[in-house]
Amino acid sequence: MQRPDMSVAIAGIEMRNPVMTASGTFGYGAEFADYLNLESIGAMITKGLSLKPKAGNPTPRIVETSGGMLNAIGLQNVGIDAFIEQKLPYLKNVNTPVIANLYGNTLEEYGEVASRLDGLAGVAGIEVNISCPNVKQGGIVFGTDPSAAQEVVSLVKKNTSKPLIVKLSPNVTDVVVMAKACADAGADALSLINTLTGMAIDLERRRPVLANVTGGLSGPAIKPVALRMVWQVAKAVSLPIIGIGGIMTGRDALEFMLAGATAVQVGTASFLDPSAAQRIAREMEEYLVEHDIASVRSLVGALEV
Amino acid sequence: MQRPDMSVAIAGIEMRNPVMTASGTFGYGAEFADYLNLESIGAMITKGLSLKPKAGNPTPRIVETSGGMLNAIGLQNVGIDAFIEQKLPYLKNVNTPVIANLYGNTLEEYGEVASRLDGLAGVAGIEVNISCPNVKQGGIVFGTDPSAAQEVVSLVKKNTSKPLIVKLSPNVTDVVVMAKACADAGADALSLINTLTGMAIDLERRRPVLANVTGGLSGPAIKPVALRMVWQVAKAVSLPIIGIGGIMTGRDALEFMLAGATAVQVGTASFLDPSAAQRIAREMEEYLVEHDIASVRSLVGALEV
Amino acid sequence: MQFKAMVLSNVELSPGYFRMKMTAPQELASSAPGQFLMLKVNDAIDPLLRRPFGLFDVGSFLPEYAGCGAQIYCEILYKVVGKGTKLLSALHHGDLVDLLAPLGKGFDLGPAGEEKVLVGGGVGLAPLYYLAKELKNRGEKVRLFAGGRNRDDILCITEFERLGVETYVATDDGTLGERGFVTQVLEPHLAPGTRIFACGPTPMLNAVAKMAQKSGVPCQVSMEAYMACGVGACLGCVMKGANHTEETPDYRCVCKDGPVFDSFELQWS
Amino acid sequence: MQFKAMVLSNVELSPGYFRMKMTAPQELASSAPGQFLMLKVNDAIDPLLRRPFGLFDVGSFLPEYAGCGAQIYCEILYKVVGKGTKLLSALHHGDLVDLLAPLGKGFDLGPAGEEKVLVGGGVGLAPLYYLAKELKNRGEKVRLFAGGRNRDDILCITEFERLGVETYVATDDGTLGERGFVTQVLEPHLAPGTRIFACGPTPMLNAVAKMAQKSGVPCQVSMEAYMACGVGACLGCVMKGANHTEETPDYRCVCKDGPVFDSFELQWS
Ligand SMILES: Cc1cc2nc3c(=O)[nH]c(=O)nc-3n(C[C@H](O)[C@H](O)[C@H](O)COP(=O)(O)OP(=O)(O)OC[C@H]3O[C@@H](n4cnc5c(N)ncnc54)[C@H](O)[C@@H]3O)c2cc1C
Ligand SMILES: Cc1cc2nc3c(=O)[nH]c(=O)nc-3n(C[C@H](O)[C@H](O)[C@H](O)COP(=O)(O)OP(=O)(O)OC[C@H]3O[C@@H](n4cnc5c(N)ncnc54)[C@H](O)[C@@H]3O)c2cc1C
Ligand SMILES: Cc1cc2nc3c(=O)[nH]c(=O)nc-3n(C[C@H](O)[C@H](O)[C@H](O)COP(=O)(O)O)c2cc1C
Ligand SMILES: Cc1cc2nc3c(=O)[nH]c(=O)nc-3n(C[C@H](O)[C@H](O)[C@H](O)COP(=O)(O)O)c2cc1C
Ligand code: FES
Ligand code: FES
Repeated sequence: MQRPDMSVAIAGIEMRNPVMTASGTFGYGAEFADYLNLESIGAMITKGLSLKPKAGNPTPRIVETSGGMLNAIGLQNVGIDAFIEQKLPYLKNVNTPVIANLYGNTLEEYGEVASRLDGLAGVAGIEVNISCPNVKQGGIVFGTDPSAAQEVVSLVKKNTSKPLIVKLSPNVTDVVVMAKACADAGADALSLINTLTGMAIDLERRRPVLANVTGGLSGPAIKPVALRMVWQVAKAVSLPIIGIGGIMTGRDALEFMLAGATAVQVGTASFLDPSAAQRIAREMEEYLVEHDIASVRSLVGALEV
Repeated sequence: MQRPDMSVAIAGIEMRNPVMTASGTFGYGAEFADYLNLESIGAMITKGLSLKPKAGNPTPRIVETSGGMLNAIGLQNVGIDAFIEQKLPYLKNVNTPVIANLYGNTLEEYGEVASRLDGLAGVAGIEVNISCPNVKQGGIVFGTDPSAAQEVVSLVKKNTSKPLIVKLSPNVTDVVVMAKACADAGADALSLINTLTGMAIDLERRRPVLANVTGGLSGPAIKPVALRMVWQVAKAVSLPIIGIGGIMTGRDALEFMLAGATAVQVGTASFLDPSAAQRIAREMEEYLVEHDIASVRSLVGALEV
Repeated sequence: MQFKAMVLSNVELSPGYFRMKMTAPQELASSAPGQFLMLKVNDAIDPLLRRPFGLFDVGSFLPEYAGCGAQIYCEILYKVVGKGTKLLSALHHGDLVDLLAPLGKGFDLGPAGEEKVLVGGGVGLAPLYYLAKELKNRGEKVRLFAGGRNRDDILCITEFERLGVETYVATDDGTLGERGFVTQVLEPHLAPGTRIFACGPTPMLNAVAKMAQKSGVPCQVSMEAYMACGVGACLGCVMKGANHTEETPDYRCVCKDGPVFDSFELQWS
Repeated sequence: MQFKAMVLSNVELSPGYFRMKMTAPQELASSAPGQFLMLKVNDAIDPLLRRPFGLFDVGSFLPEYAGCGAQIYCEILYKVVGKGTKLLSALHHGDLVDLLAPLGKGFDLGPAGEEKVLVGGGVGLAPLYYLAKELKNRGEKVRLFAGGRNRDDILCITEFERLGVETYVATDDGTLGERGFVTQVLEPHLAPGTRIFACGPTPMLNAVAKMAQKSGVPCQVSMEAYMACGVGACLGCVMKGANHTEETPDYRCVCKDGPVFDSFELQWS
């Protein structure tokens, strides 16, 4: 048998396989170069980038929970300019699409960061993280209010000619409403889910474990919620979808594809196993071989309900 | 040292300790009588009761996930009349408060079930499960819409003189909005959280594992989300709160109390260990002894943020 | 009841099939064949839920400690199919597991003098050994019909024969016994005065139940379902009763109303 | 690099403290004292994250197999504090663990001829043994100051002495060495021409860093932080740099920029 066709495309971004690395869990790529072949994965997504460098939250920033972990990194990043100067040159030499994840503290910042990335060689697309509080509007989170999300996405769309992926928050009553709002505003693809908001408590100290009090829950614990949301959105919206949440194995990734995802992102798994993204792509291919499936694309949305 | 005072009261329901058994995970009490002393726990909550007997969903109804489980029992129950005839007499002989969990498929049913329970000896209070789709209003879930929730709670309040606990769904953008709506409508206490909606997929069969496609996620996986919501609601609302979600140990329970819960409910843990509720109460007491804490009530909301 | 059991032995009988012997409290001596146990393979949350297994055998043994009286043991026979059974297969003598047992409703052995016909598919043999032992203790005539895909699926036949059970084997590929389904081998043996006890994959039970009905032979089946609590509380393990319809639903708990049912109690497809 | 290591031994040295030896690939021979490893204690998701441990020793040994050449081993010294270390303490010879090593930045050994002063609190001794070995290999003069709550916390002193290290011990309760803080014992020994290498609880490092600054002695500290990735990617393990302010933040990754820092690089409270 021929090797199965693992390639997929998301809004024009061609990938050798559906496995991308999730924002904030793969640094700026170079950190993992010793552990896997960066040219074996589908695409890399950068740490969330903002207009100015961001310090992030005080520590502790992470804590393990049952089957998951909480993080409150606070979107620490080098800022868009340092990214372009210091991180991008390395990534340009890697033959794998790089997608810049970006966010803003205000609506305007979103537009600004997007326009700085526009036309930049070496950036195949952008992923907009709308799970951030809007500093100007008293902290209401862009990603939980359909009209705020729509505003952000429309503005970014105006400022970029690159494929535009919008990353959805799971902390909403109806993810489909959010997905539709982003689709209407011009998103080319949707990625979901970001982390669920959670909290851990240190009983002895009677204090929250995280300095930030709450944090984002990721890892295998959230996979059922992520699968459900991917399935809901895939039914309702015709954009390509990137599934994220607790993917640890090739089988997990393929489940997300059945639910309607064209590609997946691997986050927390890279902490447990720095070669996870490569391993997962290999496991997916092995599954296809064993089941005599010619193209991974034939699985997208193939769930029978 | 004297034994610590473990007693708490929720809206006038006096309990020997803060550990209650969660609805749907403890049957009608008798199922667990071989495994623990029913008179060692704070209170028992019944399986969700409806006006008519309810068959529930086809099978499979449950599946294990990482650190949790999904269930789609579909609220199978004997119905309020059979409960009163067949199950309540046994429970009346147990010296532990029994709280009837109830739900309706329509607004009117909620009112009807509540009024049948009103004045009934042996029922110390009622817990209203608002995480149910409103059959008449095209399936919109009462518990995700503040005005629908308010309607339900007001109606139930009119139909009962018993302490009224409202159980909140975590599948909302802002649980505090829901909590306030229920408080305004006359709830005497709030319990949270019910299950997070999730999904599991059988890769080989390319089908959802659960016949119902989606189900409710419970167990240790959801504890961080539950703790966060309890903390948020406790800050915003002055009603007593019952913390629920992934409680496996006395330490877990005490963390919920620090976050602001006056009592807790143990759900999935009873499947792993049918004596969990009794064990958890004992572990809490042991912690108090070790730390020389005279009353468990002194921990409620004692988190320093 | 809930108790900690110490693993006495855990042996691979044929590829992927294990037999595990554990200590048990005195109370287990009064369990019935067909009842099952729920086992927590470790203290961790992964796997989270207990796993159900039929009682393969219950008996007493003399530990090799001076002055120690007879003790009760229980055994399970299991197939490694996933995470839980894989972890189980790695346990050794001396390891502790947490058990709930005995659970559910066992077989009704029926009146004396009948011919007792046991039908097992693959690991479905598990509860039939304890049953055969009890029946032979009562001096009954017992035949066993064992089926599987190939000879590796046919377990403990010698043990059954040692009890004095007459055994018949069929495999899909003919590597042991007759080639074909065990139901084909079984059919000619059904006659008034026989009573069937069956355990195995649902399609097999389905065929056996229909055959029994046709022949007018009483038939009990031991069913499987995905379980959480094992005590009738979660309502996760239900099956459709014979008269179940969408309008007048009739669900039975496998853990509490079963796992053994009269075949006519259930709805077959 | 990432590799599977086989446990060679795992011994309890004093109540709750274990020393575990594992096989390692050749590449580990060029690790530096102060570097650490990240260990996955099992294949399960509970515990989910790897656990970081300092390299206690790296060396080569001759396995007892005919014709087998010298192999590299690495060792860790750890204290059982929670779920991960409890599981770790149950591992035996022959068990496999998944490791990332060597990680982070080790100690700068400094110029020859200085007096090297090692300060360890409790399990903070762990990276100092490998360091002492390297320093003694270079023929340096090495003193060790070890502190703990009581004598059970003072580990491997004989091993240090066997290397030719001069050792000084202090315990809070006086059950071994002088009664009091190790910093009190240390202070009179600080003079120009000495160089400090310290590892232990943060309050101890804080005191040592201040003392070093006062005496004008160069001082390196090995820090701990809650870690997820260990490779500088998650930004979970950061500490405040010396000039960190809310407005001009300066965070350092313990896993990548450390775990060893010059004491003046960091902000002390
Ligand atoms: C009453 C009863 C008696 C049983 N007796 C035996 C026996 O004697 N010997 C034996 O080998 N097996 C027996 N089983 C089946 C056994 O429980 C499952 O094979 C086992 O739980 C699988 O666990 P796992 O973690 O290895 O598999 P998983 O990785 O969880 O899943 C593998 C497969 O096993 C099924 N399964 C998983 N958990 C359960 C569960 N709790 N209940 C039912 N099916 C499940 C899944 O649907 C899946 O297809 C019995 C089941 C029941 C209900
Ligand atoms: C660079 C570095 C080197 C270390 N070297 C050693 C060593 O040589 N010997 C040794 O005994 N210990 C060492 N530690 C500490 C060791 O990593 C923790 O004790 C261990 O991770 C606790 O795991 P646990 O599951 O037993 O505890 P848990 O149950 O997870 O928690 C118990 C306590 O340990 C802390 N802890 C848990 N996980 C981590 C983590 N990933 N990083 C830091 N702290 C954590 C928690 O804050 C908690 O207070 C080192 C830590 C770091 C960062
Ligand atoms: C430490 C950490 C940092 C993260 N930082 C970002 C970020 O900067 N931007 C973003 O969009 N998502 C961020 N995420 C979310 C992940 O990209 C991903 O959506 C989430 O972790 C769920 O996937 P997982 O379960 O595979 O980890 C972060 C997650 C973690 C664990
Ligand atoms: C099998 C099962 C059935 C449940 N049935 C009900 C129910 O009938 N009514 C209700 O309000 N909650 C029901 N719940 C939710 C639990 O009461 C509880 O809110 C939830 O499981 C979270 O707690 P846990 O993590 O401790 O299980 C059910 C949960 C499970 C697992
Ligand atoms: S397994 Fe819970 S009711 Fe049967
Ligand atoms: S542990 Fe991830 S950056 Fe240090």
